[in-house]
Amino acid sequence: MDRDPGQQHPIGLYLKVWGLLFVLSFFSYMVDYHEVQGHLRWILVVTFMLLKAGLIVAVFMHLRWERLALIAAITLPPLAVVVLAVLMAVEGDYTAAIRDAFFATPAP
Amino acid sequence: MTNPTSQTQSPPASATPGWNEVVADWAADRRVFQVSWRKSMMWIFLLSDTFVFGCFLTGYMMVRIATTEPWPNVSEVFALTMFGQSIPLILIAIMTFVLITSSGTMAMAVNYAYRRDRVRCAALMLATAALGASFVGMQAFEWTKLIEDGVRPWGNPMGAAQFGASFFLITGFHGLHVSAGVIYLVIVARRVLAGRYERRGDYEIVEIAGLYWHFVDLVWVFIFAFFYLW
Amino acid sequence: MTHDADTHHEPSSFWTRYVWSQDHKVIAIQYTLTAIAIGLVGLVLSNLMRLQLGFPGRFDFIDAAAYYQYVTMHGMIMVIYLLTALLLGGFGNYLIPLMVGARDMVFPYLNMLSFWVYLLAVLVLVASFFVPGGPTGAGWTLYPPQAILPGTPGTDWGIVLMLASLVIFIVAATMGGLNYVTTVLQARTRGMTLMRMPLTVWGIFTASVLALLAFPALFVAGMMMLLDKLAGTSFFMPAIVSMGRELGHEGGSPLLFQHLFWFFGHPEVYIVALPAFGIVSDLISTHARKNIFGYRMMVWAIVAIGGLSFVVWAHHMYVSGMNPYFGYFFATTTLIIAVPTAIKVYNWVLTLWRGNIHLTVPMLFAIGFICSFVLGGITGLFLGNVSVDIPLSDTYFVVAHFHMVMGVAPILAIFGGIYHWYPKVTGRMLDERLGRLHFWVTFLGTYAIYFPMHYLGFLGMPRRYYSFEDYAFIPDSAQDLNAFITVCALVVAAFQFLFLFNLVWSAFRGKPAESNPWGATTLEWQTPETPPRHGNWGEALPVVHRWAYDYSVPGAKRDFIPQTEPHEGAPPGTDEALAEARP
Amino acid sequence: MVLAVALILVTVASVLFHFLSPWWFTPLASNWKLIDDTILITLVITGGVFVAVNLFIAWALIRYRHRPGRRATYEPENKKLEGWLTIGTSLGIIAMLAPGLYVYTQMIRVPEDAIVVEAVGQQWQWRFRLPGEDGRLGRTGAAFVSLDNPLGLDPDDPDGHDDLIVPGPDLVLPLDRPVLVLLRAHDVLHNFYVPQFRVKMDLVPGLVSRFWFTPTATGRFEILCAELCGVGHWNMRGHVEVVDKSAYREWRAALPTFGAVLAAAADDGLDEAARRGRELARERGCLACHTLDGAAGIGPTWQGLYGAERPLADGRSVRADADYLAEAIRDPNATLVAGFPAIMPRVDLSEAEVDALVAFIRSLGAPTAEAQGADPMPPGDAPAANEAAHGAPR
Repeated sequence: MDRDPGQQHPIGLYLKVWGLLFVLSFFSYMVDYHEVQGHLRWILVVTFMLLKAGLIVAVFMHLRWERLALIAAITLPPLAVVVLAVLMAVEGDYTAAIRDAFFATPAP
Repeated sequence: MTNPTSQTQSPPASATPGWNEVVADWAADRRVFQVSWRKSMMWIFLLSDTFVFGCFLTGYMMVRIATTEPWPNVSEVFALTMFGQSIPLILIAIMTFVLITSSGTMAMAVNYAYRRDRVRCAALMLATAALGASFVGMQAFEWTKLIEDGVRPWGNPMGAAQFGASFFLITGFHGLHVSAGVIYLVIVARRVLAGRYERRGDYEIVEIAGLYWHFVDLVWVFIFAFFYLW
Repeated sequence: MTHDADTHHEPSSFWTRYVWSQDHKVIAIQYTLTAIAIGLVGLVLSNLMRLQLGFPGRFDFIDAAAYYQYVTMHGMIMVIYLLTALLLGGFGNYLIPLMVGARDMVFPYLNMLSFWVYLLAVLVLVASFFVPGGPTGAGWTLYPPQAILPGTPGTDWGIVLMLASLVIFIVAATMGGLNYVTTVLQARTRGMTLMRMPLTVWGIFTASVLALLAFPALFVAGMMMLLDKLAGTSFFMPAIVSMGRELGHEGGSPLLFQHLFWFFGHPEVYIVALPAFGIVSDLISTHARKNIFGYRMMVWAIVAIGGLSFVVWAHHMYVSGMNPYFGYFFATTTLIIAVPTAIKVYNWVLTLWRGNIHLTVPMLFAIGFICSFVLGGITGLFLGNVSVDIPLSDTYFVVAHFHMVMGVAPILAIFGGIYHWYPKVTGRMLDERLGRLHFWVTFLGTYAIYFPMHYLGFLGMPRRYYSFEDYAFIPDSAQDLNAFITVCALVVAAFQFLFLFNLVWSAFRGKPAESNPWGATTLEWQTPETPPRHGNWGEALPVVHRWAYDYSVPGAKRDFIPQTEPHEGAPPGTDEALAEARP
Repeated sequence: MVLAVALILVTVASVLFHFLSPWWFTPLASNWKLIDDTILITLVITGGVFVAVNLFIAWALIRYRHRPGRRATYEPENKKLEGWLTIGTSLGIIAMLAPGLYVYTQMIRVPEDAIVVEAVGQQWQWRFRLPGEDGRLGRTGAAFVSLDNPLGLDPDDPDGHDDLIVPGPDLVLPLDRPVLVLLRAHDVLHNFYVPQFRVKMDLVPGLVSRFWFTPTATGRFEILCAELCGVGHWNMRGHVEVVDKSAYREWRAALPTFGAVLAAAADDGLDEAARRGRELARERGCLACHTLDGAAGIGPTWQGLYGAERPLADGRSVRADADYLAEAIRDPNATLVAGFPAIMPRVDLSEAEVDALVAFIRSLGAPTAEAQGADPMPPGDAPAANEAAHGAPR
């Protein structure tokens, strides 16, 4: 019964990735713990986030061993959400700026 | 579940790695992805679910940016007093570690499934489910604590009303996913133990359950970054 | 799930065969009939609206609140519960497995579930007519804050049921969509490459992908609005003073809802349009006995339109108060999308060119579609171009535009499709004389309704007005035009019952159909039985040797060559030879 | 064949309709001729395509109709033709988009010398405010909205005290002067639309949106709400009057400032109970149906109601004294005044609140000479102004 077409990879690989995920999570927690602020905080948080997400998708979900056709079909469409998110960030800033300019802060 | 054709159809001969391979795959007859129906459907479902969470997070981001009310200091709100010391975000950190641990056990379960190690596979899946359940438990604790602090969907004493609303909506929706995943894993684990997949000689369902579980973890990575660390 | 013939036992009892059926063809019919039933409600509502607009004040029971309820329910029913459900659930279910040579959808049980959940969504929607306060009257776009504030009809129960129904519908659409997409991608028969698929499948497939990716935005918007309504959250609700009372909300953004809604809503337009494009392509090619012109361009156009549809949403929001700089981005993307759309029109027209045109009933509807779609499409160029849109938005120009482009045109395509495939579904032909009568009234009638309506828009008449009394800039003649439009609408609506009669009558008394009455090449016409049995293909799956459009091939005996027919003496090593050599 | 003829007829009829129809743009009254020109460009290009496609189809239907023995040409694709068509279409698109974006650039670039007007929408009426001497508009907030401060100005913002409040839904603008309109809404979305000016924009609660134009013709123009805002949407009326500079200056000079309005409100001669009743009438939505200025609303007006003899629907008549009014508030549809439907909801009010409302209605008992011109209090508060605008001939 050697016909199993599934994904078989050495256990060690999973353990390594697992460990790496712990380390990355720990790092992002440390960003908060040490109250890193400003751009640096964002860069660190997003970097760690993307690294973690990438590891999970690539190794745990085996995407890196899938064929490129599947990888492309899964990773390209979310770009539409990215467009939405970027434009909504701009829209949010615009709204906040207008509110700052025209509206009184509510009476305490 | 393999298609009857899965063995007969090798990747098209002209395939070379890279984009040529993509073109060849999409130009092939019968199927585009060299995976089973179930697995391809799970992937497509997860893609759709990505859009759901993407829109949730985008909506949360937009209202958070747009509101002029101060946003509560998240790392204080979610701090716990342990050993007489207030440690920021500690519960969330523990939850994150629990979920990552569960992802690790799930990955191992898939591995053992393909190795035909029924018992270890089921044990690891049950461990995953247990970790998932404890994650939901901690989330319930966190909800209770926040509700005690006066946070409601319609407002909170610490600032912007959207804080409570987004928190309950997004973590609630994620929590539902985790809960559904726990049930799903328990069912599959039982079937693994009962030998159902052994008889069929096909353990792919474990990997598909794993895909779902890792996705839930993946979503948490984004929630952790955007909700708790912002 | 092995898809061998033996797994498809013909269900024996009436219940398993027609009610709890897992056969994609029965589910398709269930979807179609349910969609037509709810569509009739939408049709009646539109006529009630037109009565008020054509003859204001003559009908006592149509007060302003009722009018806005009709507007809302008409729009939502037609767009979601009729067109989306009929094109994906009805046509998609019936045609995808047959056209790609599969025995069924890949997950028949899920497919059955999809229908029942859809039915539940319809029932919840219908229930809102009977609750205190009636259905919501917020307009089909359900813009908050209005949708959940007093001053709008149905803000107690109606809006909640509407949102609940939408969420349920999205569950159904997701279950269906997963099936359609996976079937097309993974369960085609031997030799059926993507580039040999009929354009109908391409249209429905791309629309299903759009549905899977766009409905989540509506889902999220619906959940957030439900919470705003029921739990007092402030996602879409800023600080508001309504009817003299300050509400407890603060800081939310009504624009966020609009963005989410249209992030769904624009792809939704193509969810309706792309299947119609596909169906029309096949009808024209078959009945002009000529290959579709520029097949590859047609496929790429469908894919390009589908992809671009996700980055054009805010052209619905040029006057919404959003960040004005968005106007540049969205006007540009929107007008770019016109290029692939125009290419599709050219290729339909060029398919007719040098064809051998049989003006059968399906062909009449297909040509009616092109004419309506061209009108609707070019008026879209006005509305997509930001500075041109601003005077025209929220006027009758918009109403005319979108009814032409995503109301009339897809409905004509659907009618054409029904006349075309009815013989395969029932084994009988629809009555041709009734069909022609139906076509002429529907085509000319809808044109008479919507063409003049553009000019009311140029004049500046705002849409969603209960009445236009005493507006000095509107001449009396506009009221006469409105009365004329109403009469046309009543006539067109009445003749749809003729179509229904034809559907029912022909099912029992219609002329028995041959298995391939139109001489079409695609697989669904090559089934061993008509109507096809459960499992579709008898003993062996068909093998595909050629594209779907081998009409009038020089040297061939007949003027069409079915996709299953091998090339004569295909040299070894070619694609065709390989397809046969594979076990 | 019939279809071909029909298509030709439809095309010809459409073109004729275009040239003969009496329904076309209202005469332009602003600087936005550029918009009309862009529409014309679009119309010419798309109209050409429309006619060409339809006639081509008609011709093809005739030329290539089925006849015995006829066989279609087999031509899967024609790259050259498709290429040319794509290029041609792209050029047509550019010809429409480029002028469109050019005009749009003008539309979002507000001239330096534009005067500022604020338009505020609420269900279903318009209000306006102009900056005062300092040229600045004061800040606003929903929390400040009250009967005396319907625009919701922040009383603590010194910028707002000299702001000019326009009584009623009519705005006056000077000829040939660019105007920047700032838009804001209290409750739901509205849209400020004057067909003759071409431009329009939504009013969004929680946001301030804007557009600008220069009026180029004098006259009185209707303001329409172009964004569905509830059952009264179709009847949300207002006017813009464009006048010459001196008339505008005169009108402007007569407007009360916010400070004056506030001062007058503090000194309105109402007793404690009546003032409480007045606020209640606003909060509980009474004024959505009952006007204070004598105009008929959905319900009877409150002006001059107290002590009046009222005919009932059943033919009797009743004197509207304190007892009757209290009863009518507690049990709204027990007795019906002739001519009004039984639609008033039962409002949950305490005894004291009912008394306060009655006291307020009593204070409106006899028509007073207030409110015209001299008194800075806007005549007919809250929905009253609106009711007057559409409910009764002015």
